[in-house]
Amino acid sequence: MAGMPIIRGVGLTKIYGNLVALTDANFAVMPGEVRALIGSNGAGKSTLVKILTGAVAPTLGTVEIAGEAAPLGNPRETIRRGVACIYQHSNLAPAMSVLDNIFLGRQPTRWLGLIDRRRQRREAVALLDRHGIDLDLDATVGSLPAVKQKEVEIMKALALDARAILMDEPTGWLAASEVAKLHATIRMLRARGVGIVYISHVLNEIFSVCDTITIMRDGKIIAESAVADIDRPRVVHLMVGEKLARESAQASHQKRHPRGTGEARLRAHNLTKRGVFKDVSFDLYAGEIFCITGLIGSKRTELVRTLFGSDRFDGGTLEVEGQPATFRSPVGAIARGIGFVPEDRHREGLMLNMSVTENLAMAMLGRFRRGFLLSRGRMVDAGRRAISILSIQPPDGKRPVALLSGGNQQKVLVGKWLNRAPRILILDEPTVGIDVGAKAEIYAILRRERELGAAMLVVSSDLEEVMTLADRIGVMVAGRLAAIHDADTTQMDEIVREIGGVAA
Amino acid sequence: MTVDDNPANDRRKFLKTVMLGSAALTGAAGGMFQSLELAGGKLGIAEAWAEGTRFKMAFIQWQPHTVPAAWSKGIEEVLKPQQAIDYELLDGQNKVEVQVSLMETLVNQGASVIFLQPIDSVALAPSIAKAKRAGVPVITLNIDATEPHAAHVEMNHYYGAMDIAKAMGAAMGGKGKVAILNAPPGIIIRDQRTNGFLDGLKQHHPDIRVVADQVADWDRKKAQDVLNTILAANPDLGGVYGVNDSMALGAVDVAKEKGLVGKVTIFGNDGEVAALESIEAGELTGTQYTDVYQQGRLAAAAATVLATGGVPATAFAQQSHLLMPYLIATKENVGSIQPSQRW
Amino acid sequence: MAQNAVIFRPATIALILFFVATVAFFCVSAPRFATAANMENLLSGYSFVAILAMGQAFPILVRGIDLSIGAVVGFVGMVVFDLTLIFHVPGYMILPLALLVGTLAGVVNGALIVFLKLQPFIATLATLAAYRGLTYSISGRQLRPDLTTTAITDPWIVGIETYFDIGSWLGISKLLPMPWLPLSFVIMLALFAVLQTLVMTTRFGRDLYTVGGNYEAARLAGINAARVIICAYAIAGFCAAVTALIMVARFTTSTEALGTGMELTAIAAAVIGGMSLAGGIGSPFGPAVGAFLLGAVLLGLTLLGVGQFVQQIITGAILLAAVGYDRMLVLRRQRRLTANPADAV
Amino acid sequence: MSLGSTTTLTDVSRRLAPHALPITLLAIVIAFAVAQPAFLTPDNLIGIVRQVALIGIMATCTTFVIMTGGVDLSVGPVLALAGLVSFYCLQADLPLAIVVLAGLSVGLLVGLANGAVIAFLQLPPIIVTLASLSMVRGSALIVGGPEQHLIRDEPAYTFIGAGNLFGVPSPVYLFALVALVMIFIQRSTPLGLLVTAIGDNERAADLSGHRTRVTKTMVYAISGLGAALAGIIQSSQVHTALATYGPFGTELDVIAAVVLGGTSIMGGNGSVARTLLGVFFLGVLNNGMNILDVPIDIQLIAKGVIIVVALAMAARGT
Repeated sequence: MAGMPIIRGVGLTKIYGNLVALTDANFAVMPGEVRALIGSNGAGKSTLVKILTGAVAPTLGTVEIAGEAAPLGNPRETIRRGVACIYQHSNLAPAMSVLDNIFLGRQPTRWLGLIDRRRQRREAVALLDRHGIDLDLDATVGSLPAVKQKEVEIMKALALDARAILMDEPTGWLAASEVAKLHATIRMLRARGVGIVYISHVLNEIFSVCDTITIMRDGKIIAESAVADIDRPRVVHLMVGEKLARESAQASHQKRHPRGTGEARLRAHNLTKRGVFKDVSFDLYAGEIFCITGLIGSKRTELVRTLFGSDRFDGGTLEVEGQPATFRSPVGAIARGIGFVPEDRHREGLMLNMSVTENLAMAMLGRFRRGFLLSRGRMVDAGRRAISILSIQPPDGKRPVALLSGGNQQKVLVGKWLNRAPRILILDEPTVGIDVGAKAEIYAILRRERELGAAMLVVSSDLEEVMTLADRIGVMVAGRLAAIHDADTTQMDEIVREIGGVAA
Repeated sequence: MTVDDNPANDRRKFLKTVMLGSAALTGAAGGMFQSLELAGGKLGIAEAWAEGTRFKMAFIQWQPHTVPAAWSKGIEEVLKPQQAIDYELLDGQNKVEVQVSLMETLVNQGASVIFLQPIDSVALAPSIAKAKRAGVPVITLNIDATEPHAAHVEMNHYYGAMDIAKAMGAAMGGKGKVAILNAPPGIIIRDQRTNGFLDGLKQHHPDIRVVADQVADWDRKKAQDVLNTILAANPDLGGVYGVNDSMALGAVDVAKEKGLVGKVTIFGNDGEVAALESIEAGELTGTQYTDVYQQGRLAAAAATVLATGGVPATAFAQQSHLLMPYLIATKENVGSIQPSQRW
Repeated sequence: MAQNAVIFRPATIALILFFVATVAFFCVSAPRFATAANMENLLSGYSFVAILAMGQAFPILVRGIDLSIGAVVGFVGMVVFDLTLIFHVPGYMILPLALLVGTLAGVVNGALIVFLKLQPFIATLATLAAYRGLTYSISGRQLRPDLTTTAITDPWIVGIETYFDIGSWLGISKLLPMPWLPLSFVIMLALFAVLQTLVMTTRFGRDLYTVGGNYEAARLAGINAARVIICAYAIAGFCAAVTALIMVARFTTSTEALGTGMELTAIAAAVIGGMSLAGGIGSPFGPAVGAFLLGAVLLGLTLLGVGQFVQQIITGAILLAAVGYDRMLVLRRQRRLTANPADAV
Repeated sequence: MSLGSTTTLTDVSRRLAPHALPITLLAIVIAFAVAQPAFLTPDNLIGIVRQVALIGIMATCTTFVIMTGGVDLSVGPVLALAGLVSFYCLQADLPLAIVVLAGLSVGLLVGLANGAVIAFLQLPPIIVTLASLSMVRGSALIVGGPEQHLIRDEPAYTFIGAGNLFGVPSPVYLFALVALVMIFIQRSTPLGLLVTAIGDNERAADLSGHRTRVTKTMVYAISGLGAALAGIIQSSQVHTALATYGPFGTELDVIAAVVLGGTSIMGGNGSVARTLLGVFFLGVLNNGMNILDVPIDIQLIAKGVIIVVALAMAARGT
């Protein structure tokens, strides 16, 4: 592993608007090294990766590939120099065949730029065999299930036979068996001297496949070490940081109330959505926080969407406060006192260009209606109250939400519902991509609501969060609610095992 | 009648018109049995009707507008009573390609005669030639085609515009500023009328200056707006020429609003009923009027003669011009236009 | 093969079936529809529309739209008019020049969109006005009124409007009368072959779909999206130029109004042909068929004696049906997809 | 420090960007005023408002449509059809109120139809309204035929478009009224806020429990109403109803005005007030070039170029 790093970032800093996503990060990967990059959501991992692949240009700092300075923010050049990446979000052209996607933008060509289909196919087949992955090369990607799409992504990166491959949560969509397959591939690549950056939340994977580990928090790199000389508690500790560690410690011996007041607000019985999730049954009680966790793609999100009526389920029964419910749209669900905080606050949560006040009012315009008119005055008052309660920074109701930090944006998103004092509040990844401080505040807010007797259903892939927050924990694996635990009688690694689908 | 102002050859054309026209009319007016002798191998309409054979005739207009609408009415007046003839009005949508396609369709349908108001003299020539090859006579209205064809029935735009210029200049006392409310380029009428008007001014009233030539899209509303603006720049504007009556009437609206009626000489073109009424009311100064119904009737009459096969379409190497007499209608002579002649 | 994934989508098959059904219907019901003359009319009257529509397919493919192609047709037409009648440039030189002008007009559109970051709709709306204005300003008809009644006779230009008596070559015409094949149709076929190949079997073609289907993915895959988009509009411009040449040959002249409103016809044909305005779906094949479908319907209705005003209503209805059907397919696929809404397509 | 300088530069262009249009407008006005003093006469200025009234009414009413990421191409024929319907109602000697309502209802119905298809069947607005463009035109021609229908001695109806109060033509009042109403709706009704929300993030509006589809349908209805009102005014202004009024290009002018105002054709933030700015921008441009007797070809080219420039300047801000 001697010699110069295959890819190296020096003093990388990235600032979005007024949010600092990455500060002075120095990061390097050697040939034949598998380096884990971990950190809780929003620690800056993805930003770092994007800079290394040239997807975004750093505000400050430089990137070297195999010793020579690489152009910044220029993906074409970066790829040409042998750095590939598997991104978290799909980067495929939906209307095109798998074959074409694998060679996206770099199909082998003959004269006149005619694609050399025979060669392309030959190479693809060879590639698939080598990694023992089975894909229909002629299928249109858009028509494939997400897992298959992820495989295409991986193949796309491998097809580059790059010198360095960055994997941003590559196992997100994969089942345990497929994870194993991927790890085999990674080891093979390592043997060939490829440098690999491996981002994952699942400690198991890291300890099973990685050589070295880089831990990030709040946009900074806070520790580097060989996997051999570090243990999980230490990793977790570094990951979540003193403050949250203390909190979770407190949380761990804070009083939890499984099944809260014992009043069942929502009963799901054998909920099924064909091809998505199956036979999901649970009760949600007033005054408790029920966390559902699992890998990305274990269909937690789809499940809660159906609860909120934004998707339909086609099997099983749903009861809200004892009354059967089948919601055609969120309108119905909201009328029954359900609130929903979606995972992707930018795509589904907020009106980014509208003001904080307006966003806070969105869920209950009815309250500010005066006949046909909208009473801006009352809206602003309500907004001001909410802003102070949630301590949104800066406390300026007129400010467009886009200019707020992730944490404050999330507060707005949650606050929007709190104003309604919902009977049931569903939150999907409530703290994704926000800094530790804000997380703590959100937790405080949720706990307060719990004390006020709301029934809360929290979906989260951040185990620390789950352990901190939950009264009860449900584990979802591949569209099934595999297990439900009382938080105080459960250990984290147990959950971890179940998440990986390793549990019996 | 201002026909005398036209060059000699036009007078000859005109006489020819009247003769052929009236001949056709008598023919149309039931005297069809003579045409049977001419008919040679082909059927006379009366006999055709007896045998239940039907003749198809169609009129391809430029785009929905008062003038072609009136033509169509005139044509129908003559064709309807001859019960062996199916007649339909087709719309060129102000697109050459559409007119051409319709021509081909009609030829394909074996129409006996096609009435055509070409958007362009050259553009339609090839399809007229095609029609001729297929033995389908074509009668053009108002805009001639470069390809010689059966007959051309026109109210001359160029000389008409010249006469308008002359009359307008006279009304303005031979001097002053004139504005033209014009149509957008793209159809030949526009060019003929504009050029005719300008040449007319040069020839008869060289002292009159054209201070504005702005496009108002054939449209009364646009004309109002444009003239409003022009007046702001030229408060001493003496005359306005609207390339069609709609735009001229737009000018009248403005004049009424600004109390300029009588102070500004406004001429239109076409002579539709609204314009004539406005002239009688002393608002519009004048317009080039022709009896468009009659024009349609003439065309239809000629068509019936052709349909009876009296003359094979291919024989029209030397095409006939049915030149409509037109009148520069002003307050003085507008009364002479019978209600039945108003369209 | 991979291209099957794109060309034989259910939508495309449905389109072909619908086209055949329509033609069959009119052959039975409309007098003289099934005649050689009418087919000839259809081919010669809509080949250039098809070409324009195929061009429109490319901007739509990259999630754009080109409202200016009608104006480009007019502009190129007038350029040809001037070069032949005023400057007496020989036709073999005019042809490439005309094509160049059209392509450049397209490039300008693309550049405005890429470099000035204007919405395609607006950028091409602005150039629609500008190109029409240019047409007026260079109009030889205004400079030399006498030319308005002068036909273009240059064999290279007028030659485009020729017909081949395929029937008698093959000797079929003895058995049944065959339509004479207009050269414009042959050009259309050739252009179709080229463009379809371009789209299906070249790197550039794949890039088109990538840029249209997932712009970010294209960027991250190192595709020069800017260049791809500009090329797309350039192709649209090129096709507009070809259309202009065919129309000028057909009319032996050009007018300032040539091509007015044709952009909407082209868009309609493209959409009927299954192009998705969301980008990344469809191919030149669809718009071509779409154009002839429109043509067949209009001719058929005319032959049936249906009033042209009614025809406008029917055209609109067909347009709605087309998008409605595509929407249905999308929904069906989404239902099939087991992915979460985030990456459903 | 290089970092610092670049940011300040971008800041400058950012700060200027939103004012790109007013600045250009001002420049144009000055240019025209210098070239032709008559341009600034109150008479001409009122003339400008009168000229833009129709487009203005349609533009303000269709702003919401574009804010929700849609577009309405069908305004032209709706204008024509509304005029015709009103005309026939006048023929039937119905009271003025009924006449106007009948005309407006045409716009309302077409708008509702457009909106319903777009919102509930989720078909692309461009195509849906393109279809209704040709369908409504066809209907108008069937209803009205090719002839123009003269509206004689109907003083009350004529006053709507050709009237004049205190030296100001009545269309100006109507335009002002419509503009104020639309601004009011946007500023101080839930609908206004909802339209912005849908344009900004329809999914989020949905998940916040709003009947986004109903809202979108209403938005198209408003656009239709605007076109219908314009149609009534025009028919009264020119004393004729004609099926070919609002010819091809009307809809594009309207959209151009809205977009010039800074409303993104992709939807999202925009405002009726700024649409007015766009309307006057085009109005001043046309008026000024008419007053200077600029030939049509130059007019069109200039129009295209100036639109591009203005938008490019504005685009640098985002």
